[in-house]
Amino acid sequence: MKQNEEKNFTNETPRMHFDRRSFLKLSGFGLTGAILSSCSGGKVDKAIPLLIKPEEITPGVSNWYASTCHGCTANCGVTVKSRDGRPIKIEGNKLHPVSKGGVCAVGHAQILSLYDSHRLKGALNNGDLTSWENLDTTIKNKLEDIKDKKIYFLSGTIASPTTRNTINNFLKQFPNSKLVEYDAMSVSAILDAHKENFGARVLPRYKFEKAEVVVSIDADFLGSWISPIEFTAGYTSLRSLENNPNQFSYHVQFESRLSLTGSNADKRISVAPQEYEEILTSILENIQTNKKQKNKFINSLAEKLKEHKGKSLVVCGVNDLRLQLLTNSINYILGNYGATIDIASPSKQLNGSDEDLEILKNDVANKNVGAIFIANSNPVYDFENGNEFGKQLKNIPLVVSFASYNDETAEFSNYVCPTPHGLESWNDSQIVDGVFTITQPLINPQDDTRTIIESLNSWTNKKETSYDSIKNYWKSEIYSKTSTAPTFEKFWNKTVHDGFAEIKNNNSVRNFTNSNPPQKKSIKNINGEFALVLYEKISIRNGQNALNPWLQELQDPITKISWDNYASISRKTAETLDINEEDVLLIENGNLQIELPAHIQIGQNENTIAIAVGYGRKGTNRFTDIGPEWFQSVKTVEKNEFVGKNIFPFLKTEFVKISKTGKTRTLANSQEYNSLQLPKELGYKKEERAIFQKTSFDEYKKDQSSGSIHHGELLSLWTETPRGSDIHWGLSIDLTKCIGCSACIVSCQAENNIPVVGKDEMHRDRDLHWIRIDRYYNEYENELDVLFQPMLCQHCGNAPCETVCPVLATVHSEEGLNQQAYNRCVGTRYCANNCPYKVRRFNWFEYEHNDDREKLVLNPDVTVRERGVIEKCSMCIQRIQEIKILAKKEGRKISDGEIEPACAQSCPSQAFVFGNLKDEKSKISKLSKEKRAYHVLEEIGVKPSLTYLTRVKNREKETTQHG
Amino acid sequence: MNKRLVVTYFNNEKDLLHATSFAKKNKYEIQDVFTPYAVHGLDDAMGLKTSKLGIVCFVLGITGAIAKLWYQIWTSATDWPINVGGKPLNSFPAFIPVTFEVTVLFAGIGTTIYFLLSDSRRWKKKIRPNYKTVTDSEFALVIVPNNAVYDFSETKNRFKQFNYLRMEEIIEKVNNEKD
Amino acid sequence: MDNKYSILREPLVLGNKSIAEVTNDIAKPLEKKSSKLWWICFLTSLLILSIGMVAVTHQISTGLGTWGLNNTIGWAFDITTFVFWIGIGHAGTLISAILFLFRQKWRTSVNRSAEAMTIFAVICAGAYILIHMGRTYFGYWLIPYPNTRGPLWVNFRSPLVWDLFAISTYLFTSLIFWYVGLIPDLATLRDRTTSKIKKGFYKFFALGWTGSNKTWHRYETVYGLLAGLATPLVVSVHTIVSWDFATSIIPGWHTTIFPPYFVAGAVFSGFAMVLTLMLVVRKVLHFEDYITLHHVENMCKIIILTGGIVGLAYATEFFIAMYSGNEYESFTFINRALGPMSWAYWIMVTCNIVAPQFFWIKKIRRNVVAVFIISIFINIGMWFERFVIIVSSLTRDYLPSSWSSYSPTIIEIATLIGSFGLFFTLFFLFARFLPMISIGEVKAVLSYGKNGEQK
Amino acid sequence: MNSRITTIFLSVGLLLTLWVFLFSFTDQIKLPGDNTGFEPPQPINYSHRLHAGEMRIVCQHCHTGAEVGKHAAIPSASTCMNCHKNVTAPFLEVKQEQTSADMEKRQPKLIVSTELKKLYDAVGFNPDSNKYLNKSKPIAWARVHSLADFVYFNHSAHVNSGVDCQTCHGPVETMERVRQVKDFTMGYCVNCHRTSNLSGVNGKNVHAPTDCSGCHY
Repeated sequence: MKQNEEKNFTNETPRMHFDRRSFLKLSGFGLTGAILSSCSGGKVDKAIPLLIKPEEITPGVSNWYASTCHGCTANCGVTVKSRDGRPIKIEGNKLHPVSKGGVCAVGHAQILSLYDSHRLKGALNNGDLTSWENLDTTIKNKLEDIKDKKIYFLSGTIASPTTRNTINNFLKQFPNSKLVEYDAMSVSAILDAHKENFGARVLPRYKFEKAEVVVSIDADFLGSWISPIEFTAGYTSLRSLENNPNQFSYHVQFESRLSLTGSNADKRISVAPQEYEEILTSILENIQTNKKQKNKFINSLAEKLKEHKGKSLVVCGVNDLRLQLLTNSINYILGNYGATIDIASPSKQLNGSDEDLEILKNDVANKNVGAIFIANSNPVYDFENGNEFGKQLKNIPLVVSFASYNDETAEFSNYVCPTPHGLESWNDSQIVDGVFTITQPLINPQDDTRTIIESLNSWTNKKETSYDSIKNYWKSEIYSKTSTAPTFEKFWNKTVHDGFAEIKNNNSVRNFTNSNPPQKKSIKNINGEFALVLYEKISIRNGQNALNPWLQELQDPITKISWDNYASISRKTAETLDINEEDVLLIENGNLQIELPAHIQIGQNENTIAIAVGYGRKGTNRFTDIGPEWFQSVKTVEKNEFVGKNIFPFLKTEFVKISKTGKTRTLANSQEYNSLQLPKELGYKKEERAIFQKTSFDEYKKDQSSGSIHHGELLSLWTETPRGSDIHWGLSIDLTKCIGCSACIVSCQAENNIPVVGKDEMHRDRDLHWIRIDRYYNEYENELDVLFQPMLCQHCGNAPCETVCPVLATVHSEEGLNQQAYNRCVGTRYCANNCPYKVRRFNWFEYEHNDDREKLVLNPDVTVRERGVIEKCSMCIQRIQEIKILAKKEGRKISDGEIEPACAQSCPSQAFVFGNLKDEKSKISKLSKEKRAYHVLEEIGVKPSLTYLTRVKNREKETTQHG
Repeated sequence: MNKRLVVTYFNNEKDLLHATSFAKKNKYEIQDVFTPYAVHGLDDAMGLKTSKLGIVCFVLGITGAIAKLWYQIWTSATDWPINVGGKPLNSFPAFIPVTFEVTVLFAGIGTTIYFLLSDSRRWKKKIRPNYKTVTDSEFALVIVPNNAVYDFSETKNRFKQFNYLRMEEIIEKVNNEKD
Repeated sequence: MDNKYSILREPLVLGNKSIAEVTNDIAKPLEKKSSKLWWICFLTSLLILSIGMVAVTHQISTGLGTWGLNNTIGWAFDITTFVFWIGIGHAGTLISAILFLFRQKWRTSVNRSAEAMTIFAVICAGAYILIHMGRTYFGYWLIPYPNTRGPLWVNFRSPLVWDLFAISTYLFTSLIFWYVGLIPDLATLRDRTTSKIKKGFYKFFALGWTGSNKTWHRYETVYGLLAGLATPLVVSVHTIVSWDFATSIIPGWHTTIFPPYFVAGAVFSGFAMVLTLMLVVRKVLHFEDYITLHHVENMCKIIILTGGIVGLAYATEFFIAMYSGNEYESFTFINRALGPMSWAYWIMVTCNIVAPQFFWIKKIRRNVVAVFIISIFINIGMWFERFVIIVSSLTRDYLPSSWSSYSPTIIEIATLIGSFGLFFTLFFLFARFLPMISIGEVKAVLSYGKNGEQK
Repeated sequence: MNSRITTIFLSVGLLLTLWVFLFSFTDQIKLPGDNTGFEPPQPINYSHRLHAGEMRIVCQHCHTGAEVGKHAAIPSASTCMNCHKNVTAPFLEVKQEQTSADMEKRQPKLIVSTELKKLYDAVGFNPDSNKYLNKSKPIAWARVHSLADFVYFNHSAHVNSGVDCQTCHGPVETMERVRQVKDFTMGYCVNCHRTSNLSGVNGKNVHAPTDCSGCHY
C-alpha cells in the first residue's frame, strides 16, 4: 500500500526533461539535439492508482493536520501539509496559545529530517540489526538479573506527560531507580534559584508581551533561549507600531558576544561574563536602596525599571545560581512576579537538573550502576567529559539508547531502540502548565522503529500502542481536570483537531523567601586569557539538527557563515595578536585543546571568545558528497571529517588561551561587505545608502514619516498606460518587527524545492535561497547598530530583468507579479546582472539530492529547476493559484489574508504582510500608505511591489543619513 | 552560323584604353574587353551605361525594413500583447536596431545574388580568348569586324599605333556548349 | 585616380613590380608546399584550440558553475571576450569598406586579410555567445521561428536579440563582401594552378570569372554598394553591442556615450590586431614590397586618433559620473579607479592611453618591432577595457550586501585561450589556401606614386 | 555555370520554405512534443465505448478527482468493484448460460470474463464466494495523456468553468481503447484560453489566464 503511494507521488514530482537530460549533455548544442530533446513521444509511463482510496485523500489535493514540532524542547504548535499521503511542509498553528502561529528555522527543517534515510532502520543489538522480539526478551532477562542494582533513566527534558508517566511506572518496578533529566545547554540554575526563593523548582514562564522594559543579561531569548518563538511573538507585540503607535518597549542587552537578541536591543552593552555579577548587584542596590552607582547608565536604567514596576522584566541567561538569585530578587522587588513572570503556571520546556546529573555521573564513574536508559539526549556528545563517559558506560551491564540515529551514544550502548521521527508517531507534551499539545503522525514509520512508550510498555508486558497509552492517560489525568467538553471523545477529537488543549489550573501564587546567595566565586582572570562563551546557533542549536542539510546551509543571521563553527574574536584581539579572518587558532586550557578558524566579529567583547556548540556531530561526514563536483570543486567536508568541531568538552571551562597555528580554513561567508557606509578608503566620509531607513521612537512620535526619504515621482520616458486586472499582489516587510531569525529562509526553501548547494558553492556566493536577510553593521552614537533587511524579488512594475530577457522567459503578469518561466529560460543571466537587488538565482549545476528518500519532500506544485536556468522568488505563485482556483470554484472573491506566502505564513513576529494593493480595505494597502512605508531604491524608478516599513528603535535620536 | 572575332592583346592599360576608344570612334563593334583588374576609364571608352544594381539594392533594402518592422510590431503588440517591464506594447524605438540590421541583410545579400545570377549569363559564353593570360597580366580587346569593309591585315595596321602584343582572328560558334 | 601619376606620394608597391610579377609574388606561397614555419604555427594554434574545446566540453556537460561567476557577477570572461572579438572584427570592415569609399588606395594590400580577420573574429564572438548560455542547446530559441508555443515569439526589446540580428548580419555581409572581393583572384589562381584538386576548388568558387570588363563594370558597382552597406553596418554592430550595457540600469553600464566610445575602441583594437597579424605575415610570406612601412605608418596614425577618442571617452565617463551627482554612478567610478579591481583599470589605462602615444614619434611608427610590441599592448589593454566595464561595475552595484568579488577559474582561462586558438587556426588555413593580398586591386595601384612608365 | 548558382540558391530557398511550412501547419505534420494518436495498450482492456458510450456513465462518476482536484485521477479498483462485485461478465454470456442451464436442468455456472478476472486478481476478490480473500496487487495503467513536467494543469479549474472533457480528450465515449486526439502543445492551450476569454465557454463568460504563471511555476 505505502509502496504504491510512493510510486504514485514519485511519478508526479515535476522535473524538467527528467529522463533526457543525460542525452542533452551528450548532444551538446545544435538544432537536432534540441529538437530531439523536446520529443517525449513513445515513452509509456505507468500510473498506479490506489486500490482502495481512503475517504479524505484525493490525488493532488493536500490536507492539513495539526501537530507539534519536535525540533527543540519548546514544542511549538504546527500544522503539517500532507499531499497524497506524504507530509511536505510544516507551518505555524495560528490558534496555538504559546507559539501563536510562529515556527522557527529549525521547525521548518524538521520536514526534511523526516525523510532522512540515515536514521536507524531497526533495533540494534551491540551494533547489528535485530528483531524487536529478541531485543525485548534479552533486555527483560537482563533487567531480571540487575533488578536491585541502581537503575538510571537519563533523558533530555521530557515534555510529554504520558512518556514521563510511563517511565515512572516502568521505574517503579525497581527499588533504587531514578529518572534524571538534563539539558545540553542547561538552565538548571534558574530552576534551582526559584526553588531557593519560592520553594518550588520551576522554570518561570516569561511574559514578554507584558514587559515594557526588558533587561537581558546574556539571554538570547529571541534566538535560542528556552522558547524563542513564544518570546519573539510577545516581544514584538509591544513593538508593533501599526497596532499601537504610542507604545514601544525598551530593551537593554548586556552580553559578551553579539547575539541575535543583542542585535535587536535598543541599547546593547558588550561586557565580559565576569562583569555580569557587578551589573546585577549594582542594579539591585539601586532599586533596593536608591543608592546611586558609579555607572551612569545603570542608574538611568534602574530609574526606568522603577518607573515600570510590574511592567518590566529582567532575564539572565547564565547558568549560575548566584546570578539567577540576584535576578530573582530584582524581579521580585520590581513586582514582576505574577505580572511579567508567571510561576503559578510555569514553563515545562526545560527541566534539567545539574545536581542530579552530577550524582549520576559519579555513580557511573564509580561503577555502581546496573542499568542506564538514555533517551532524547546524546550524553557522549554533549557532556564535557563525553568520551570518558562513553568508556565508563562499557562497565554498565545494561545500556539502552533510544536514539533514532546511530549517534555517539548509541555507539557505546548495548542495545539501541530507535524512536520514530516526531511526525511518524503519536505523542503529547505539556509546554507550560495548563497547555497540553498533541503530536499527530502524518505518515507510517518508514523504518522499523518504536516510541519510548511502546518500548517501555513491552518491557512491562503491557500490550499498548503509544496512541492507546496517550489516550488513556489523557482520559484519566487530563480530561478529568477539565470541565469544558461534555464527553471525553468530544474533548479528544477537538484536541487532536486543534493540536492542543488549554486547561486552567488553580495553583496558588507562592511567596518569596529571600535567600543569601552563595559565596561569589573568585574569578581569576590572568591577562592573555580569554573568557570562553559557548552558545547555540539558531540553526544547529545543541547539535540535534546537525544532520539536516537545510540548517547546515542556513547562514548564521549575524556572521552570515554557514557549514562551520568558528571562534569569534573581537577586532581588537585580532589586531593585538595579528590574527586574520580564517586563521586557524589553537584554543587550549590545560590539556583541553581544539583548533578552530577565527572569525573577527564586531560587537564581540575584547576579553572573550565565542564558539557555537552543536558542531562536529558524528554522521555529518555524509555531507562529503553534497554539492556539485567539477574540475575545481572543493568538498564540503573532507572524508571522515565532520562539519565543524565539537566544543562541548569545554562546557565547564571558563578561560582559554589562544594562539595561531599558521594554518587557515575557508569559511563560507555569504556576505562580503557589511556596512551601509561606503568604504572609507574610497574617499567617502560618511556617505550612507538610504536603502535601509530607520528612525528613533522619539523622532517617530514627533513625526511618523521621520527617517524615510522619498524621491518623488520620476518622469516616465513613455506614456504609462494602466494595465492588469483588479489585483496587484504586494508584500510589506516591517523592519521594526523583523528580528532576523531566518525562519522565512528555510520555510521558502521547503515550499519552493530549493536545493542545497554545499559549502564550496556557498563560499563562491552561489547560494540559491530565494529570500536572504541582509545584515548591516552600522554606528549609532559610537555604538554598534545591527540592521536586518529581508531581501527578495521586489516584483518591480517596471522590471529591468524583463526588458532584457531575449526569449520572454520573464515577463509581467496581469496581477503585477514578475513571472519566471523556467522551461523557457536559456540562461543568459542578463536579467540577473540587470537586477538592482541581485535577487535572481542561477542554477550553476545540476543539484542532486544527496539522499534518495529526501526527494519525497519535494513540493509537487513547484517545478524542480534544471541546470542552466534562472530562478527567483515567485511570491509563492502556486499558493496564489491554489486559492484563486478555489475561489473561482466557490464563485467568490479572494478574501484579504487568505493567501500567505511561505515566508509570511510562519514569521514569528508577523513582519510580512501579503495582499492585494488595489483593494482599498486590505491590510497591505493600509500599510503601504503608512508614513513609514518606502521602497528600496525607489529613486531608480523600477516601481517595486514590495514595501518596507522604516525601522524604529527606542532611542533618543536616530534617522537615516543620506550623503 | 559562325561569327568572326578579332582579339588584340596589350600588356598595359594605357594602350588598351587608347585602342578601345579608337575602336569605338571607328565604329568597330566592341564585343568586350578583358582585363586582369578593373581599369579606370575603360567603361567610358567602351561607352557602358551605369548599371541599375543600385535600384535593386534600394528596393530590397526597403522591403526588408518594412517587413521586419511590421513583423516586430505584430508579434509584440498584436499577436500576444505581453507586459514586458512595463514598456508600451509597441515599443517602436526598441524595434529600430533590428529593422536596420535586416535592411542591410536584405540589401547586401539580395544585391549580390542578383549580380551573380544576372551576370553569370555573360560568363557562360565561351567567347574568351586565351584566358590563361587575361586573368594574369594581359589585356584583350575583342572586336566584331563590321563585315562591309573588313580586312584582317588592314585592321592590324590601323591598330599598330597602339603597340599591341599580337592580334588574332578567331571564329566563334554561336551558342555552343557550356564549360 | 587623378593623382595617379603624382610623384609626391610614396609608392604603395615597391620594387618596380610588373603585373605578372605581382601575380607571381602573391600566388607563389599558395603553390609551394607548405613551409615548416607554417606547419609549426598551424599546429600550435590547433593545439591551443583543442585545449579550449576540452574546457568548453567540460563546462557544457557539467554546468556554468565551472566558471568563476556568482550570484552578483553573471558575466565576466565570456562577454568580455565576446565584445573584444567583435571589436577586433571592426578594423577589417573599416579598412575594406570605409577606406574604399574614401578611395584610400593604400588599403588594397591589407584589406583582404583584414576582412578575413573580421570574419574569424566574428566567428569567435559568436561561439562565445553560444557557450555563455546556461542551456546552450536551446540557443536557437532566440530566433523567431514559427513554433508550437502558439503566439510566443521573442522579445524584440532585448538588446540580446538585437545582438543576434546585428552579429549574424555582420557575419553574412562581411562574408559576402570578402567573397565577392575574392572572385577575380580565384579566377587568376584557377588559371595558374597546375594541381587538379586546387584547380577544381578554385574553378568552383571562381564561378567562371572571365575578366570581361562588362562584368568588371557591374562588379565595381556591387562592391561599392556592399562597401556602402557595410560602413553603417559596422558602426551599428558595435553600437548595439554597447547597448547591451547602455540600456541596463547598472551604474557603470548605464552610460550614454557608450556607442561612439565602443566604436572608436573597436577600431582602435582592430587596427592593433591588424598590425599584429600583418607584421607577422609580412615577415613570413615576404610581402615587404606590398605591406610597406607606409601602410604600417598609416595604421599607426589611425591608432593615435582612435586611441585619443577612447581616452577622451574615459575622461568623459568620469566627469559625467561626478558631475551628475548620482551617488551610485560616482561611487562606481571611484571604485573602478581605486577599488579592489583598480589593478585592471590601471592596466587598461597604461595600455590604451599611454602606449599609443609613442606613435607620435615617426621613428617608432617606422620601426616594425616597436610597432608590433605596442600593438600587442593595445590588444591586451582593450580586452581589459571590456573586463573593467563589465566586472568592476557588477562587483559593487546598488545594495552593499550583494557586493562580491570575482576570480576566473582555469576552465574560463582555457576557454579564452581556446578562442584565440580558433582564430589563428582559421587564419593560418586562410593564409595557406587563399591569396593574402587582393591581386587584382594591387595591380590596379601598381603605377600609384610612380610616374607612368612601366617595364 | 548559371544553373549551378541557380540550383544552390533555389535549393536553399526550397529548404527554408519547406521548414516554415512544416511548422505552420501543425495539425497536418506532427511536431516534436506532439503525441497525437498515442494509444498505448492497457493492462485491462477496459472499454470506454461500452461504459461511457452505451451505458452512459458520466465521466466524473469514476474520475472523481476531476472537479475537486488537480488530477482527474484514474479510479481506484474499489470504484470498479462497486458494480463488478455483481456484474462478472457481459449480459449476453450470462443469459446464454442461464438458458443452457435451464435446458440442462442445472444451476447456472458463474461466468467471469477474462478481463474482469484481471480486476478480481488485482483486488483479491473471489467471485465464487463473493468475498475479498486473496492478496491484492495494484494495477499499473499506462498513462495516455501526459503534459510536460513543468506545466501545471488543474482539472477542477477547467471542469468547474464548464469545459467538457471531450474538448481536450476527444470523443472518449466512442473509443474502445483511449487515444490522444489533441496535441497538448502550448499553442493548443494558449489559443483555447484566448478564444474562451473572448467568446466564453459554452456561453458562460470565463477568465482564462494567459499569464505564464497560469501554468508554469
